Amino acid sequence: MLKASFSNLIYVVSMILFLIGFYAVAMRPSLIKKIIGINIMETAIFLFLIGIGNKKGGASPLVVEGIEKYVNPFPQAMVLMALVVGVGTTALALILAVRLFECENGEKR
Amino acid sequence: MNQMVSMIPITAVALPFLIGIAIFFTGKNKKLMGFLSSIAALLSLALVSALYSMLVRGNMDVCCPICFGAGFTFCFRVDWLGLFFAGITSLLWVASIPYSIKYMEMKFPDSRARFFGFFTLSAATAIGVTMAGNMLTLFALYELLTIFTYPLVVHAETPAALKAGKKYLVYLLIGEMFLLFAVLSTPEFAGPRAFAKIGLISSEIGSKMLLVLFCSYIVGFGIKAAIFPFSNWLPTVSIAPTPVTGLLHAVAVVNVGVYGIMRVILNVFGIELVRSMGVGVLLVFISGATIIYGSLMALRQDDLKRRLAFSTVDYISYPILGLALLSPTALVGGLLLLVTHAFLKLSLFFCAGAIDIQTGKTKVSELSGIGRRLPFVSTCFAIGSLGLIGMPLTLGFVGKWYLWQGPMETGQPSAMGVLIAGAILCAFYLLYVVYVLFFKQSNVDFVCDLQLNWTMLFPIGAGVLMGLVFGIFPKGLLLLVNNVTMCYFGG
Amino acid sequence: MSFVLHLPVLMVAVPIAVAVLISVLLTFKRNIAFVLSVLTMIFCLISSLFLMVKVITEGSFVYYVSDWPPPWGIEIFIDRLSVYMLLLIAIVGLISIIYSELYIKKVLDHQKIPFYYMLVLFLIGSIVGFVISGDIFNMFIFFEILSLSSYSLVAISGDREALRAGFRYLVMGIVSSLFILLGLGFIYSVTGTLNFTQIALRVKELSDLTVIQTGALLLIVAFIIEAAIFPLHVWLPKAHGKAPAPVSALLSGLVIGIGVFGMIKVVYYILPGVYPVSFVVFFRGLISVGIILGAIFALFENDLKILLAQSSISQIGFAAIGVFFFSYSGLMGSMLQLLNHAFAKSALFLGAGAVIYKTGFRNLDEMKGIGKRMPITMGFFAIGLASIASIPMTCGFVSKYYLCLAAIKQGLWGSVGAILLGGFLSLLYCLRIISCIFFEKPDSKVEVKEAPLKMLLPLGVLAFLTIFFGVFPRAAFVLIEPGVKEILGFLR
Amino acid sequence: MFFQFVLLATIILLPLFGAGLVYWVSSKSAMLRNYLAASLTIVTLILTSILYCFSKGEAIVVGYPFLSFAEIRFSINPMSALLAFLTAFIWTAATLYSFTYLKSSSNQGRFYAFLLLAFSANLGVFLAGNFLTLFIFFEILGISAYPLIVHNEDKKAFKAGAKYLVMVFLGDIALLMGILLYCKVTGNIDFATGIKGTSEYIKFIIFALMGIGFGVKAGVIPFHIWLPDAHPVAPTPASALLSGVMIKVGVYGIIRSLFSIFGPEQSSIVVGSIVIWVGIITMLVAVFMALLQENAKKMLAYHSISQMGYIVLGVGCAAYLGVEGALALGGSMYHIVNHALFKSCLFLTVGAVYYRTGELNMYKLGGLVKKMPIVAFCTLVASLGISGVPLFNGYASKTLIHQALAHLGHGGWVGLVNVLFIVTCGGTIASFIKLFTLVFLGRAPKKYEKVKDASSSMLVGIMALAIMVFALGIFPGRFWTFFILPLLKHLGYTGTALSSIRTVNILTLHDIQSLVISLAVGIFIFTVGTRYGLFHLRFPRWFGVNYWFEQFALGVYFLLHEESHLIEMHTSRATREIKEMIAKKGRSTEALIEGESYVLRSLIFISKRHVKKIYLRVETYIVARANYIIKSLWSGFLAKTYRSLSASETKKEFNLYIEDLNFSIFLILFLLVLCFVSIKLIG
Repeated sequence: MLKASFSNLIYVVSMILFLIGFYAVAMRPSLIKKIIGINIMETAIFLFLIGIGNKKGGASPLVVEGIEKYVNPFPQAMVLMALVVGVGTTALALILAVRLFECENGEKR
Repeated sequence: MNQMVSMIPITAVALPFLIGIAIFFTGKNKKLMGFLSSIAALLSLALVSALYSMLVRGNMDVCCPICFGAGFTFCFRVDWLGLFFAGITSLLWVASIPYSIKYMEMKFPDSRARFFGFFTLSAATAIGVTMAGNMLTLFALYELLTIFTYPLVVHAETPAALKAGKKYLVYLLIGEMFLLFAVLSTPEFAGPRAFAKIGLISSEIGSKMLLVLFCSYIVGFGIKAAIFPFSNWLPTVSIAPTPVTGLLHAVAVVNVGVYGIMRVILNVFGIELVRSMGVGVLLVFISGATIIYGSLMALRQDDLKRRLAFSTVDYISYPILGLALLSPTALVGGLLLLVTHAFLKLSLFFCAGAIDIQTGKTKVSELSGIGRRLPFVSTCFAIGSLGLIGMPLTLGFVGKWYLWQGPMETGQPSAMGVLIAGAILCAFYLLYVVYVLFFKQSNVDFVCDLQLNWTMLFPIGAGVLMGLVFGIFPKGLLLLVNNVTMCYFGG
Repeated sequence: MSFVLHLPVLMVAVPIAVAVLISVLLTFKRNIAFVLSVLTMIFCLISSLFLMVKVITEGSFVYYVSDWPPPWGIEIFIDRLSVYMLLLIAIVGLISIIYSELYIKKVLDHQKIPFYYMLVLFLIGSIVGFVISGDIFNMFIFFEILSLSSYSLVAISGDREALRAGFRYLVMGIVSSLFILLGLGFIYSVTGTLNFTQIALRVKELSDLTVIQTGALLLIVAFIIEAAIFPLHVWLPKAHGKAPAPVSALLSGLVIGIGVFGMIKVVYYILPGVYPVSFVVFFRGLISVGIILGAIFALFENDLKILLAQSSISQIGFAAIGVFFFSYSGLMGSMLQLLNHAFAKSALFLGAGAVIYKTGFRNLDEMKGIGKRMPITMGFFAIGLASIASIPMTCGFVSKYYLCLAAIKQGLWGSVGAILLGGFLSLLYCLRIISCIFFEKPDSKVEVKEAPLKMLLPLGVLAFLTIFFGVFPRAAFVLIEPGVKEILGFLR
Repeated sequence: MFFQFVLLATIILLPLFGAGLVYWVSSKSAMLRNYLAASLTIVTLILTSILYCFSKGEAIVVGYPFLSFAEIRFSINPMSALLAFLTAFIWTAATLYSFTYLKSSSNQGRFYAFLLLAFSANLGVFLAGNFLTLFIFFEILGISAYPLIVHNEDKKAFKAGAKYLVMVFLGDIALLMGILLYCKVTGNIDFATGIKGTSEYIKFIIFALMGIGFGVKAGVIPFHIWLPDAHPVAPTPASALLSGVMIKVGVYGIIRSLFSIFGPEQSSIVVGSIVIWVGIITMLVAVFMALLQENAKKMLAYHSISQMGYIVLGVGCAAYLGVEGALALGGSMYHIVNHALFKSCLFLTVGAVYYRTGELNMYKLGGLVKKMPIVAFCTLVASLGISGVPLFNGYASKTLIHQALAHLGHGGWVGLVNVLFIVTCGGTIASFIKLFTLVFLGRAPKKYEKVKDASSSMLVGIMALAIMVFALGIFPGRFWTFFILPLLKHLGYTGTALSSIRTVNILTLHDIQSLVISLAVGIFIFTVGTRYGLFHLRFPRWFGVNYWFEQFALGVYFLLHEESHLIEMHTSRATREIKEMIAKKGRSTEALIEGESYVLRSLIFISKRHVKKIYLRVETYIVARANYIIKSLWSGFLAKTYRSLSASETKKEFNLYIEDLNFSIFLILFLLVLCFVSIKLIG
């Protein structure tokens, strides 16, 4: 069991991270904490995706003579895309949070 | 049976329907509005009579299927049963138009375009229901009828009317929920010309399921026919303008409910299956309870229109009882009583409306002495009442004569008891009004400033006259009713 | 006719490009935004009509962007159902944009107007992309764009309520898109591909389905959030209620429908036949509860737009429950309900918007008797209500007919009860609105006039379509009937 | 054939359309109306006498098809024609009488219209050729007599009228059922001479139903309760007709049904004895009640019942004796005619007295013989007729019935019947001695000094009837041979039975003996009664059928109309609860929705810190919602129940919304149950 967990450590960690993030999103009333939670969830998923593409002893997916074993480049590409999107969403979320804060507390720059 | 494809049935529904829509746009032009309303009614009457002649000539179904896709077919078909109901509705629709125009002019001068639009739509839909060729079409038009009558119920726009409208909808829509369930559970009835077959439902689906379906159908249609536990909506909506209460809630709408029950028992299940399931007795009990309940409640009402509405609850169960006895004689009686009720109750409601317009009195206890002031209206009311009670030489007696033979043929003493009790109570609650109208001394002297003209008196008189003429010379009507029964009982 | 093959991509690219163009132009050419958007939407409508012809005559096709086959390139998968969705999107999008010109001018600040059109075009482009994409990752990307523009549109007015609603929507939306990403990872980890057809092929060879099932569950839950189905619907009422009316129309008519379409994609295209019975029963149960609860909430609501939003929860449940019947009638009902909801609910939101535009009334209590003063607007509104209430001769009736038929055929009595009861309750709340609008005496004596033609026309078109598809449902069957049969074939 | 048809149609339709005409003319001119009514009646009288000429020999039947298996049919036969002629005769007398009597009354147009309508219906009943036609006219008659009874429009009249209508309706229903059963058993609705091939039991049921139907009209005990109320309150000509003709319709019906069902050949001893006992009880009780009356018209009304008892007794004897019963039936028919004559005459004379004096209480009148000699004389004649004194018509028929009684046998219950018969005769004699002495003999009170004899138009009717009473008394044999014997033949008695009664001696020693006994009994009752004041005896109210009828009616009335305080109280409580709930509703639903989302969120992460909070929330949520539903359900139920119990709805304001919600919840539950049941059954 323990061994299995260790061999799949990356998945276990990503799941734990995901749950932590989810907890923050669902249960914390603070908006900023929610946004942080979202980011933690995102990160957890990225980790998970990278983990999927990983091969033991694989090299980075650059075509170099003599190396037969690469890690799967596809998930990494996906993560890249998702990162971009994630940054966008986080930005929007922060903007909304700021605007909400302003609304609730008047013009208090 | 031969089949004949014709566009007349759908025209008979669609044309008045379109005219009804057109009425909404007449706005302030009252003459055009009246003209269109009458045209719609006359057109439908003409088309229905055309259908009648077609049926008489060839003894054929007149059919008109429109396929909308797999398992979703609208189809119109006319047979004797449908034509019977369509005939009643279209005839009385024509008769009620002049009355309605005058009544609305006097009583509710505002938003008449809406009223007549929905009035025409409702009547057209009510005729459409009776010409539906399968359960799906029937259901669709049935629900539309409910919806189209709602604006008529709340026409007065008072809080009480709105409340009544709410009650009306809740009751009827619940019924339609059951009905939809039942219709969908018997998809074989969504096919074209489904009603050409008798007893199409397969008894293989299990006797218990059959029972469930039967109950759903009965509840679905029965709520509209105001059967006992669900009958309270009908008196509540008597708050609507009199033409609505008269034509729709005493004739068209409740008749449609009865028609549905007849279709279910005669076509969907078939007499044989119903007999073997033994649910006829169930229906006898339900309709019996309705009769007793309706008449007891009618006895207690002081408001004339409410009294008449409860009387409708009572009376409209006779056809159902006649059907439930599963004997041809009783069915003939039931159908005859349906005609009686249609003609005479319409007149009675119109009398109530006329009295209301003339004197402003709506309570029975205030009516004393009206008989001398409004002799024509009161006499019509008296004759109408006697006709409903089943006095000889009125149509009511002919119906009673046949219906009462039903329990004797099938040997159901409880049904006989119900008939007797119903007859007595009916006499009580109607004759009391006549007594007050004619004999009771009035202390209050009231003024009749408005003069009723023939447009209002004609429909009243016509209805009563029909009741009398058919009562003395019932042969023609009997022939039609026999045609209806023969389709299902043979011979 | 080979240009038709490129149209789907253009339908994504053009709105997004125009959106970018608007944001570039906005410093010196403000007024052009509306015209550009309308032209874009007309282009979309024409393209989807071309696609429709193509699909009807030749069936579904696959298009590789820049001729790169998967797994490297982007695959676009066009079948009858996606064209059907594209048509809905184009029609409702065009109508909402035409409608929004006047409304937005009144509601929003002057500077914000070009942004509004930009966001709407982004939204439309991303929905189109979502519908046509042939692999999950593209779906995710377009879903993200879609969500981002939706959040912004909800919050665009910038007042407190809208911001709160937007933020709430944002949190739920992000969670849902992250669920998609996670589920996609699960699926990829087993199948090694993200392409629909390839996944479907490889899944059939797998012996252990646990991971796939987890992935499927995650995807479905994500779309449940997006489609606002019962336990995860909490974001919807405020978001749809507080957004500007045309936005609500788009969000309610299209975006949550897209959630259901996503479910169809997952259940039929991507991972057909991997679902244990308990899954299906569980989802059906949830959806049934949602149908009834949504209607009950709507029954007690007073704010008209929030009421309509609550009704969306119930109505979209109808569309979603058909997905889980796995039968011809069920899917037919589902697709028809999507159409019904797109047209009717959009019409309702636009109608509510027209009232707000003219009077500023939001509560039903204030709207008493308004039907007499705005008869045409409210007439169209009433037609929309009739369709939502599934009155015969509107397409709402046809869809519910098929759904109920499917449920009865399979003997799913719970679902039957939910559908019937939901239909009944919908009728009740619709009639409550009708009775309030048309029959109750008004408290105030504010002079109200008919809505302007630019608002009436879109409403009228939607009302007409609602009735048209109710009386001639065959018109829709041309696309969906073979389409549904085709995707049911995937199950085998 | 055609001629007969036209004749019949004229006889029935002339008064029918005449009724409408008279009503219309009435608003124009009273004079014209009177002439019109009189001429219509007289023309009909002439036509009926022509009709009688056709009635010899075979019955002539005309009709037109009405319903399937049933036509409206009229038949001209000796029995119908005789009764029709009698009807027309008495009607003419009463119509002529009423012109003066009703001179100052209101609603005269209505009175004459309905008088003619009832005339038409009455003729229709007698001329009917089958049960359907009979029933039709019977019911029209029943309704059209109502306006005649309530003509005075005072409280008493309405009460009597209501009672009359109720009884008539009950009777009609029984009759209709009987006819339908008859139709079912025989396959047609024609008059017959006995049903063949059915069990006695069914036949008895049919006869019982028809008997009740006709018996109500005939005033047979225990269905007589309407009669003593209705006859006195009606205007005199109407009471004369009611008592003289209209109740004969009932007896006629009993005879018709009895002979159609059993016929002479298939007589039933059981049915016969039941009818006999009904008859004798009716005779006895009614005459006993008559003796106790002060009101002259009421006394006459009770005598009508009593005389119906005679007739029914005769009919019973006929049924009992079967083929041999021709004598008894002949006596009955004879008595029908006789009673019609003398009872109408009596009512008219009493009416004349009332018209002049304004008093109906016999004890307050007196000495009028000098003031109103002709009226007094006619009263004397009619009284002698009803008392059964030789030379007056009543004697012959009573003797015939009494002779028929002797055929039943001797001893046992027959002996008792015999004794009761004689006692009843004695009672009748006593009460008419009382009537005559109290009203016409003795000293006239002061205020009646100026009383004159009745006017000529009144006297015409009275005298015509009195002459007939006398004439029939002098020539009973002629009447018997010409009128009664063909009638018996028509009813199914064959040659031998008829030939034995071709001539009947009605002055045997036995007859004179019983006459003397009954005279003695009569005088004894009168003297004892006056001496000891027994005529003022009053029984407690619960002693009569009437009392129980009224109690029952009262109970029904309270059931339907009265609101008890209890209901009021409960209703108000339910209303209050609902109102409170509605007041809370707005906030609570908001809270419910919020709470819901919270609960759902919390369910995902249950930490210890939250457990309690969540629990509280969940509990509040569930309790709130359940409470809401249950309370609204229950109070809605209560409200609905109580409201439906209480009479007027307008008083109470209920929130319909809640109520309908409850209704829908109820139906939903029903739907669910339905679903589950069907699942169970199918799965």
